[in-house]
Amino acid sequence: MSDQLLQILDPTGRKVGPAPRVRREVLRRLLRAMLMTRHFDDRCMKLQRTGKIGFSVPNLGIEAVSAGAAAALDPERDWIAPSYRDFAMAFYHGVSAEAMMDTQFGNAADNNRGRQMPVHFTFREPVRFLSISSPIGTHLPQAVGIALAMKKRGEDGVCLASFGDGGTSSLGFHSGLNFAGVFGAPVVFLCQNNQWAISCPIDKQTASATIAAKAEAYGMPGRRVDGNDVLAVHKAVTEAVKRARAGEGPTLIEAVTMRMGGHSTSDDPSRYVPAELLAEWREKDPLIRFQRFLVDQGVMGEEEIAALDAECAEECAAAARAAAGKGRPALDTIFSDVYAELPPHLRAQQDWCIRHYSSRGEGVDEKGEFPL
Amino acid sequence: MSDQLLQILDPTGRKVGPAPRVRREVLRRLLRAMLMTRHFDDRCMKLQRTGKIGFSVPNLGIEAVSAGAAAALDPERDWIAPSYRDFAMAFYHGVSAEAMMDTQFGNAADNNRGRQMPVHFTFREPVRFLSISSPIGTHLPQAVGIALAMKKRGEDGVCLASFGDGGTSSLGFHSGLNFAGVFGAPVVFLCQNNQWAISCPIDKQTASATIAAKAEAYGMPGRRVDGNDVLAVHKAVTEAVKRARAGEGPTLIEAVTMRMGGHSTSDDPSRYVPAELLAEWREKDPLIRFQRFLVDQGVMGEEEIAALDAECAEECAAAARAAAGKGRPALDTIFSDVYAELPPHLRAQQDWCIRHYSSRGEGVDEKGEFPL
Amino acid sequence: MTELTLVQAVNDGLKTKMREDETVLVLGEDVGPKGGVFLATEGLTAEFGEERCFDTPLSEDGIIGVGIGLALNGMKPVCEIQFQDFIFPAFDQIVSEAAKFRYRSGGMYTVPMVIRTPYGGGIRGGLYHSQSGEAYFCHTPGLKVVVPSTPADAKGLLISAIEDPDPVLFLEPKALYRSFRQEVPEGIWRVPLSTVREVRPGDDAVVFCYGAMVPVCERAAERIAEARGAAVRVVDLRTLLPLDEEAVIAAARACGRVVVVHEAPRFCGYGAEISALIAEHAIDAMEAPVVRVTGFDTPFPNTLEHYYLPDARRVVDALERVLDYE
Amino acid sequence: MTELTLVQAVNDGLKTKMREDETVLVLGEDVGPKGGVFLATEGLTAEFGEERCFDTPLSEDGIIGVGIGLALNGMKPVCEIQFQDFIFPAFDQIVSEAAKFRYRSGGMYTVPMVIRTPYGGGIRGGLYHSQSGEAYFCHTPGLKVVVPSTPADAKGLLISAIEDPDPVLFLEPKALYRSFRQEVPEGIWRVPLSTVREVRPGDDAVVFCYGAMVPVCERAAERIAEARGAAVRVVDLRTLLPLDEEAVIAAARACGRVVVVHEAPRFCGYGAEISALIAEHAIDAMEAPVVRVTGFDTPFPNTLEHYYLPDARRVVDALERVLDYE
Ligand SMILES: Cc1ncc(C[n+]2csc(CCOP(=O)(O)OP(=O)(O)O)c2C)c(N)n1
Ligand SMILES: Cc1ncc(C[n+]2csc(CCOP(=O)(O)OP(=O)(O)O)c2C)c(N)n1
Ligand SMILES: [Mg+2]
Ligand SMILES: [Mg+2]
Repeated sequence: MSDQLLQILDPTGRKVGPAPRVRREVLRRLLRAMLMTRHFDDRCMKLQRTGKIGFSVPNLGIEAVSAGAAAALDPERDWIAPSYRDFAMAFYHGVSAEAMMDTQFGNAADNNRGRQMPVHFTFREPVRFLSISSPIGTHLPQAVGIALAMKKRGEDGVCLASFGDGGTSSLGFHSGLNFAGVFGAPVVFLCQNNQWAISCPIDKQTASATIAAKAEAYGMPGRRVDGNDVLAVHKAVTEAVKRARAGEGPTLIEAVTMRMGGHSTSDDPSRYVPAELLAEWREKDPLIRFQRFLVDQGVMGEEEIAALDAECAEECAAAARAAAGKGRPALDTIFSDVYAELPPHLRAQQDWCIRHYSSRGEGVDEKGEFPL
Repeated sequence: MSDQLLQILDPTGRKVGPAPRVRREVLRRLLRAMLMTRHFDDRCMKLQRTGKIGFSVPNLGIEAVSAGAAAALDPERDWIAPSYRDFAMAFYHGVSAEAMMDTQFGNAADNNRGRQMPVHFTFREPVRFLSISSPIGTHLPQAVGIALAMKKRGEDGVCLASFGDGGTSSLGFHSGLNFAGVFGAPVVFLCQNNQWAISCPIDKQTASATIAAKAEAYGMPGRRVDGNDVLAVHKAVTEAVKRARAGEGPTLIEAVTMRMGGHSTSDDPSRYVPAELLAEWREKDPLIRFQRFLVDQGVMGEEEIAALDAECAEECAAAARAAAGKGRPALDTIFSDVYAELPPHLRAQQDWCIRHYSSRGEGVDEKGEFPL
Repeated sequence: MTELTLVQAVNDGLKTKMREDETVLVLGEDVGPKGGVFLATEGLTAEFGEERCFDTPLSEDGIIGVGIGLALNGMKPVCEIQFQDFIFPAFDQIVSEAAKFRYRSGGMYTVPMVIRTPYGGGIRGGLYHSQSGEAYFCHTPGLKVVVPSTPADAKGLLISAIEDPDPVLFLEPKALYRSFRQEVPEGIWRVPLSTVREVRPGDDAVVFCYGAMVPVCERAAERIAEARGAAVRVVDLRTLLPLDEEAVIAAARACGRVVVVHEAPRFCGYGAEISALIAEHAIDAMEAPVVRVTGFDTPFPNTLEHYYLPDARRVVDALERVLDYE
Repeated sequence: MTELTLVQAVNDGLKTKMREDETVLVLGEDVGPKGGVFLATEGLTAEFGEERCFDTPLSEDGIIGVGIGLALNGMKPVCEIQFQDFIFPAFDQIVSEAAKFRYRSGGMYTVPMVIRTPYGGGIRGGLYHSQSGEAYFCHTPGLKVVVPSTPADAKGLLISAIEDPDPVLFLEPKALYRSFRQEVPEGIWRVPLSTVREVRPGDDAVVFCYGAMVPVCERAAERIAEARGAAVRVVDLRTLLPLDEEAVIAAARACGRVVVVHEAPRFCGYGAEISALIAEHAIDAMEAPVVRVTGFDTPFPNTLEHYYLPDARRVVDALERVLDYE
């Protein structure tokens, strides 16, 4: 059961499974989220190459996983504990390119106050996106706690936790899935199996036949889905969300896809990814497939798609221009939000810092290069 | 497959599966190890009640798991990473009651120099018993490293790692089994599922149908065996050792048993273990079963068994008498073995300590009670 | 007022707060029907049900990770770690996650949780049931670290910790769990965090201590008073992070002679920070070296525990050293 | 002799030792074909094969746990943790296991292993790619902690660490990985552990530092020399645990004025131990407060990294403060 790959659209965009009923509006938003992600990635790549931002993480090839999953959630009651490769989730729910770009720049308007690296976005609106952490897997037991709180209060919200194939080796995967199973917490665990954890291929990550098979160890159902098929992902996550809302507990979904770019803007995947593998997966592009489907089904015309595409490109370009001009966060943001209230020793350090840099000139930026 | 329970002897000692060929000598040693364990436990219980030792961990009901597993190993080439509920492994391989008792007392002859609590035994002879650690599960990845070293050197040794049902939730379980699967390390993971982790029953520990089922998540075979049937345990572990020696990788074995005593000498299980469950399992005692089998098969007579039993009881009593008289370790054992060489700051502290206590009198023992 | 032991005061603090605020939950290994291995959570499941006091699988990473999630979503979890020695599997969740959530999310997500755990020696627990790991945590901005040394403080600080909007590590000196009783106010009773407690007045020297070392230092100060009439001030730090640095510096300046006492190993222990504060802010007022009395820089032994742990005699020796220094 | 950067010197040290001793193994995330994210292990798999330099799954607990097992059974593993910020999932394996094996087994089982990891700021890594966690480890008896600040030391200390019979945490200041080149002896080259390095002579004041702060303090000392002709000694501690305490105390006594510098937050940071040693053993020789220059007591920010990290100006200010103190 957990070995079968759920697919609705084949790589050419042909329906090979029963298409779920998805509203046109949702189909359009799905496409937009995926296009936005691709353009945003492109833009960030350029910004990194020209030294405007330090780092980004490409989503090329895996956009359908995040978009399809995000569409299964209700922003009013659900939570998302995303991974850093989940721009499409934010875009699907209406986060603007500019807000996201502010985080990429860590500028004065960045809602995490320039404290985190690029791609570690945080939002509370339009849906609760848990603040992304670099240490892999830590958010999985947290997602269980978030879900459990809702269960204890008798609410029907769900928490979606997204992570990579590498994340399945982390401590948080084990404790998160184990606790979720025991507590019957309303969580959906979504593993984006893009076959690589930086340079580590999936067969060196685990000897398990599939990632979905790991669900059994925690007494929950495991599903495998074609991660390049946005409708299949959407269907699988929707079903898992339904189970969770109904009090039937957690599900593990493995979305099988392929990271078509580097791990990050600093990574050179040609050192370790076989060219044939890339060639093979290039044929399976999630966007081409979905666009064909939309056109075939008469949901959108080709020109409409081209217009949307251009609109996304322009939104990203404009966002980059805007974000570049916003300046750095104020010096006191180093000290605020450590605690709810500034304790005396931090107040003293803050006062010293502000005095020091105003009398002795700005901090000296001896910025090194981010290797990964 | 992993759901079936391997059983050779039923609770009455009747053969219900094909009995493996086990040498008489081994059968005798198995019985001795189990009897020794029971008497050693008894003795320790009394010692703890009378304040002679601080703590012990009963093995009542689970002796067959450790004994049966130990017998599958070759002391010349194999390693054991035991749990604290594995006295029978040491006794099987010929560790004397006195050596074990020295650790229980933490006396001057204790080979870990009175540094560890009772039940945290360490031996290098007659077989390498890795020093037991209190933090649960930490020895599992270590066992993988031990095994991997042998594999890399082309040796055919195996490492047996033993742990409880509670241990399956630990970090070390996940990283240990995952790395073992990926590296194909010659490890045998033996889970003594005695259904309790202190007061936590197995169904609050994991939602998995069985513990053996967790093997699949790591791409290795999982076996379930009647843990009160010493021959079944012996057979399962022997097969797993054979696989590992042949380069076929790790196995997870779940030995299903029941902790018939408290978690430790300080625990009161009547607070949480249902009486019916105990009654049910009392019928399945591993020693009664095995003794009947030995008598039925003409391996040992009842009198011979009674004599062996008395011999074990006496060895344990004598060991307690001897260990009680050996005094405490020397003061400098506080400072040795922190590093291979004593660094200057520790030498200074050692000198100070010896000077202080010789001028100011002995250390004041304000010993509290160990709660668990 | 009732006379309670420290562990009973913890239990009372939990019950009192759970009665008042239904978002307070207790989770950990064996905290449910068994009531915890030290019985700190005895009776909670019976009174508040399994929904509010529940056992977890054997994973500290899970206990703290799930606790963080509960806190992120409106609950006030009180997580128990059975022994402080077993907290390290959760180290990442505590220092990388709980302590940094508010900061890294620009204040959007916060973690008002308490992590309770028994710590320190005194029960012949050897390497792994005796450690004092406070220094491992006190280097972590975003975390608070609290150590009561009396029943009244245990209850009052615990209630303040539960009400605090930030994550608090609450270290309970297990050697004091049942060593004496004290009157403890009934109902809600708060002791503010980040305040020290003057255990004994005095101006000839000051001893800074916390946890199970407080009664040890008290005894030492009494003996010094008897032996030579010197008045030694004893200060229980109570909250190690954020520390009331001003109070420490003021006491050090007032007395001019300082001894710092803890059970943990000396090197990079918490006492180093106290010495460093004094070396930076009160050195001109010092009339003697700042002396530390601590556990040795070794793992915690078992049989020789009572040679490892600082006792009143060792504190007396150190006090004599600073008092006699010219 | 060849001119190497610090990261090349690490690479050279690994290769040199692996050629000489076939029990030396390298494991970690991406250390194989990719050569590590900083290229410290570049070419190892090509030269020594996958058996001796191999990638692991994404689990630091597994990397260190398996490394311990390899070390217990005759190998000399060099484990890489990709960033020091990600070491915490392995905290339990390091502090509870690697550091305590020899002790708890009465010397029967030992763990001769090295854990290499890049640490510190300088690459705009934000909260989780910039931390200096040395203090978390230096409170752990049984462990050694080494921090090189030059290419020659990096190679020489690394080889000594691999040959050491005890577990060594080897912290590599990533800001210095490629910042300058230096002649590094070819072949086996050892720098003994637990020795300090006098970077610059001087008697007017002394600065204790390590890692990426060493060149910062050198610059500060130069500026002070230029500005006012004061001779400031700069001491690179190099091995933080076990520290050469005698050398520290002697230098402090010789100079009478002390500044301690590190990137990590101040509170309970490593600098506190240096101050405490001085407050206990050299207070009579002090002519000024012992001043610490450190990162702030906050998580590590991203955009404002260069306001967070101590720079030469901050060290100059502190030096002026102690030099001018009367
Ligand atoms: C605990 C931890 N260890 C190491 C890293 C360094 N690291 C960052 S991303 C990554 C690979 C993650 O792979 P995967 O989970 O498959 O996600 P993907 O990048 O493929 O989306 C690694 C090892 C980390 N962030 N956290
Ligand atoms: C990491 C860790 N957490 C908690 C404990 C406290 N503890 C000691 S034994 C135990 C239960 C272990 O249960 P199990 O693994 O089933 O072994 P059993 O005692 O049943 O043999 C617990 C929770 C510990 N030793 N280590
Ligand atoms: Mg991946
Ligand atoms: Mg058990």
